[in-house]
Parts: sequence; structure tokens; C-alpha cells
Amino acid sequence: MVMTFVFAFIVGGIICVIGQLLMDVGNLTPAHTLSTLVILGAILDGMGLYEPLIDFAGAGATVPITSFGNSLTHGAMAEAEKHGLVGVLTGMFEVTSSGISAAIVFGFIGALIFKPKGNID
Amino acid sequence: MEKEQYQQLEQNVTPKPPYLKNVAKAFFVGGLICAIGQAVSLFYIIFFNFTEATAGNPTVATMVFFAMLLTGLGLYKRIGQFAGAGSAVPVTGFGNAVISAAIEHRSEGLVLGVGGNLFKLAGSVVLFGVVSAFFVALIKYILVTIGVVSW
Amino acid sequence: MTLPLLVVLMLLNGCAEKEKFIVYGPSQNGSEVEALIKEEDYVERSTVIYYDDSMLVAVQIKPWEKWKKAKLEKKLQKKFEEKYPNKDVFVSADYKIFYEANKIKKDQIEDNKLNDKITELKDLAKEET
Amino acid sequence: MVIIFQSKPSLLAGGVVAGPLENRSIFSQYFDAVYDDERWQMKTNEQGHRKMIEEACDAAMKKIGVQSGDIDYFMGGDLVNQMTPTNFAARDLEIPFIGLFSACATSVSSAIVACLLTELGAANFSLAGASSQHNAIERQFRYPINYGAQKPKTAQWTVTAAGYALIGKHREEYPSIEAATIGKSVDYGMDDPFHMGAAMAPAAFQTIQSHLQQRNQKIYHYDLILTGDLGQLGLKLLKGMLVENGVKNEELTLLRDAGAEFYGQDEAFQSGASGAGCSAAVFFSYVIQQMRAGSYKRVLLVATGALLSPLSYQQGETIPCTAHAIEITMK
Repeated sequence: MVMTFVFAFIVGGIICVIGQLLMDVGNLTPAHTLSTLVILGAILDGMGLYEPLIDFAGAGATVPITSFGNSLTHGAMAEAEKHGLVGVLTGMFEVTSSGISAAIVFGFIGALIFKPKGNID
Repeated sequence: MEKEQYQQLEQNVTPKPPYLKNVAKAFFVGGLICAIGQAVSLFYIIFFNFTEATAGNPTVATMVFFAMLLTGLGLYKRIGQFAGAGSAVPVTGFGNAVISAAIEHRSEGLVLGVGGNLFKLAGSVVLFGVVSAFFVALIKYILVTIGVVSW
Repeated sequence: MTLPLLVVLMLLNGCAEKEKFIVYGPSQNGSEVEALIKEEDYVERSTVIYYDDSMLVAVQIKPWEKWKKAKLEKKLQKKFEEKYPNKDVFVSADYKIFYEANKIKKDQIEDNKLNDKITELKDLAKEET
Repeated sequence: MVIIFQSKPSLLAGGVVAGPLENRSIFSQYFDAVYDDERWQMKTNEQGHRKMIEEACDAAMKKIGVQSGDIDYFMGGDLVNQMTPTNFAARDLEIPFIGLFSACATSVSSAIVACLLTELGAANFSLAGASSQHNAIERQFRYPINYGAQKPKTAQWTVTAAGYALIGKHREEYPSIEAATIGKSVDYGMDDPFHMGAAMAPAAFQTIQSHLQQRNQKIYHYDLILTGDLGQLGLKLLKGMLVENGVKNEELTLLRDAGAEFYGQDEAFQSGASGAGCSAAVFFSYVIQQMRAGSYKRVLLVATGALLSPLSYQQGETIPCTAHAIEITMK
């Protein structure tokens, strides 16, 4: 179990390092970087590589934004397997990560209770 | 001074980002966030009826909840300044993008402000996530149909 | 936040170190099952619960082999099904199942409740989201 | 072309009001007020922005003992879309008003217009200045305030401050504006919105060069040449350009930048301060007071502005910049 934490730390850290390199060396904005990583996650899942990564690293693979691409692709592929071509479209949000719904709900709540403050430290 | 000459001067004067330091900080903070995620997920496995396969969803939602608190208290931007991609790439960064936009645009009302601007920053992630998932699944479907690979 | 948790986990791990392969149920073929699992060197720890004609095999796979979890699970399932064709075998490498199996053993859950509990775990393990 | 003001309109007073973070500015002791609430007890940042402008104008008028009814013209601008804070402040001040947009160079461009009106004899008193409010500007040009993006070393911090000068007919005992140069819009192909100093430095360079040439002056004729908000890197680039043009190293010490000095050496602010309120706050507090105290006899104020919008840089346009200069003297 301890190793799971170590692997989560290392794999999660490495995915973030890829993001940092895209920003610093590739000169991408955060939005471009995150979009790139999401596409990367989708492709990795298409090749059947992302699920093994989750089995290996746990939250190290589910917490980075790449897992968002993975779960969307996963849903689409699972439905496509069952229902054919139509499933590609309908399955997308079937298994999708709770990230979006949580972000929407907490975004709404956050807007009700917080105010933007221009502090620096 | 000519434009080219000035661009040369600008290149010389502008400091390069401290690549190594930034990478180290991103690794450490990103890793830490994921390790916290692992702890949250273990919590859900032990105390609730979630398996390793299903604990991802409540974990992500909980991490976004943490992101809301840190964003609202103005701490997430400080973590972001320190960690760069280390705090932007985990789902908490996605949450931060959505929640900070929501808080910011509260002044224009809940419908036009919060509703209209919620995905101002994070919308591209949703767009490219969905579109790439569509194409990846489509390609896989075609490959399976012509018998190159199996599901 | 993680640090105390890590410490607790290490302690837990340390305590469990003695009993890596546990078989819980009527004792007749316990050692046989244990030997069967020990043949598979990717298994780090295991807890097998068996009763009547069912068998719940909860295993934990070694960290470095974990990326093959899905495959190894299937492999072990097949092995057990072949070995015990007249038993209803269920193999899982999920930590939740392993944790619950250990709890069954620790709490000495009785036979009549055992059946429900194991059906519940099987359903849980099959969920995808 | 350089504009020579024969009547030498005077800077009668300056009013500067700033936000809580500006307490850390090395110039804060010269400000009229530093508020604890960045929104001035208003509901929105934009309303706070408007209130700040009004307070700055009031502070300037109070020093000379005039009221808004005595002011003939109100010239100013800010960085919010369509400059609503300044427009709304004008509504409350009830002074004939023209909004001016030169981005962060608005402090000087509005002062130039006010001087022209004074020279023309159309104005006894006019208010000229500019302002910026950090939260309102950041959300428009960059990200929501609470978004955790990593700012590079080249980034600058938009100040929360309003600076307004009361400009009137020449009076001996006040600093007077002798000449001005309206800058061209200069584009050296810079396109990084997090590196404004680099985009603006060439504009400042051209304006300074053109002013000195046409006035037949050298840098050492001035006690101070103060640019608006180039930041530490932008100032370095400006000096680099001047050196290339044969300016001697010892003359470079006469060149300073309000943005580079604004927050002192605090690294949290990266390359320094920026925003329309940056140059306005420093020019209309520190500079006026130093001149009245006799520290400086001749000063060139060069406000620099980056003429971009979020739309323009997302469409991949480079950033054109401008710089306007006024030459101020004190007997």
C-alpha cells in the first residue's frame, strides 16, 4: 500500500512535469497545455495504455487532467463496443469523470460565498 | 535601431524561465496533490462502498471541493505561482479554472455572469477532451471493424 | 495530511507482515489453496474466503506488477476455475475486496451472513463507475 | 513634432489615491490616501475604480481650494472596456469631459490635452489623469483574480491607483509644462502580453529621442527622465537602446522608471508595476512634490502604453505601443 502512494506521487509528478515543459519550453498558455494533455490522455486510452497506468499509479493517473480524456474515450469506446457507431457519440459522458459536474457545482457555490481579492500573499 | 536588432537585444535581456527549478517544483507539488488524491481515494475505499476502479470519481469530486476552498481563499493562485503546471495539471487546476471564473463573474449576476463565463478558461479542456475522445473512439471502431485490433 | 496516513499504513503493513497468505474457511484444503497462490510470484498478499461451494480469492498484486492487474486477475480466475471446476470462484485484485475479505476473517462472520456479504462484494467489484 | 507651450501651464496640484497593496510602494508616502478596501466599500471592482477616480480628483481640487464647478475640463481614462469607471466618474463630477485612451500613457496624453486647452485660453482649470484598478484590469486582460497561472519574471503587476493633476494657467511657484511630444504608435513585433516592458521600450525610446532632438537637448539637460511603467526589464531595454545610440553610461542614471521602482525590490511583483494608474500616481504625487521642494528643476515624464486588447493578442497580433512625453520645469 505504501508503494501505491509512492507511485501516485511519482507518476502524478511526471505528468505535471510534462505540463511544465509544455509551458516553459513549448511556450504554451495553461489552456493550451491542459488541452494538449487531455488529448494525450484520450490517445493513450485509445491504445489501451491508460487503464494499466491507473492500475499502477492510482490517483497518480486519475487526478491529473489526462484522466479526463481517458474517461471520455473510455465511455465512448465501451458504448461503441456494445452499440456500434452510435455509441461513439452517446457513450462519451457515460463513464465520464465527476470532475466536470463537481467543478460546475462547486463553481456555483464558490461564486455565492467568495469574492475575488487582489492580494499577493 | 532596427527591429531585428531590437529583438536580439530583447533576447539577451529577457531572463529564461528557470527550467530546472520550475520542473522540480511542478514535480513536487503535482506529486503531492496526487498523493493526497491517493489518500482521499483510500478513504473512500475503506469507509464507503467504493473499489479501486470506482473510487476515482468521488476522489476527483473531493479534490475539486478542496480546489474551491483554496481558490475562494485566494490560496490557489499562490500555489499556482509557485508550482506552475504542478497545480494546473491535476484536476484541482481544472476546478480552479472553473471556480475562479465563477467567482470573478459573480458581479454580473448568476445567469449572465456565472453561467456565461463558468467555462471561460476550462472550456477548451472540455472541448478537446470530447472531440479527441470522439475521434479516438471512432478510429478504434473502424480498426476493430476492419479487423486490425480488437476491443 | 498524507504523512500521518503514511505512517499508519506502514504500521498496518508491518503488523500484517506475518500473515501474507490467509485462507479462511473449513480447514481441509487450506494449504492447497495457499500453495496454489504461492505459485504465482506476482501475488504479494492474499486472503481467500471459502464456504460451501463458493470461493472468494482476494489478492494484492506486487506494486511493480500492478499495471498488469486486469490480465493477472483473469489469469488467476482461470487457474482457480480449472482447479476447482465445481466451485463458484471469484478472483479480485481490488484493494476494496481484499480489505473486506480481511474484515470477514477478522470479524469471524458466520456462514449465513457470509453468503450475502460475498454476493455484495462481487457486485461491487463488477461496477465500472 | 514637439509642442511648445508658450504660456507654460502649471501643475497646480496632484491628487493620488491608491489601494491596499500600494501601501508597500516606495512612493506611498507621497500619496494622498491609501485605502484598506480595494473596492472602496463598493459592490464591484468597477464601482470601486470609479470611486477612486473621484477621490483622486477631490484630493487635487482640495489642495487649491476649488470645487468641481470651477473646473472647465476633465480629461482622463482607464483600461476597463469603454472606460466606464472614468466615464461614470465624469457623470458624478459634472465637468465637461473627454475620455482619452492611450492605455498606460493616458496620464500624460490627458495632461497634454489639458495644457493645449489652457494654452488656448479655453480653460482656467482642468483635471487630467488616469487610473487603474488591479482586479478590474486583470480579469479583463488576463485571468480571473483567483486563477493560479504562473507569471513569468517578465510580468508586471497592475497597480490600483488613480492620479489626477489640476492644470491651470502659469504660476511661478508651481512646476510648469514647457513642452510635450506626442508619440507615434510603435510596433517592434513583440507579442507576449506577459512582457509589456519589451513591447513598450521602443516607443519610449523613440519619443525620448524625438523630444531631445527637436528641443535640441541632451539627457544631461534634465535632472530626471522618468518613464511610466516599463518595469525593470523594459527599463533595461530602453537603456540598452540608448547606449546603442551613443548615450554615455553616466547619463543613464538620470533615467528611471516608475513601474520598476514602484514596489521596491519585492520579487512577488516580478518585473514591477504597470497600469495606467502607475505613471499617474508617481508623476502626480512624487514628481510634483519633489519639484516643488526644489529637488528637480527640469524633468521629462514619459508615460508608456501598450495598445493591445485581449482580442488582439488572441488573434495573434503583435503589440503596438505608444509613449507621450511632457517636459516640466520649476523656477
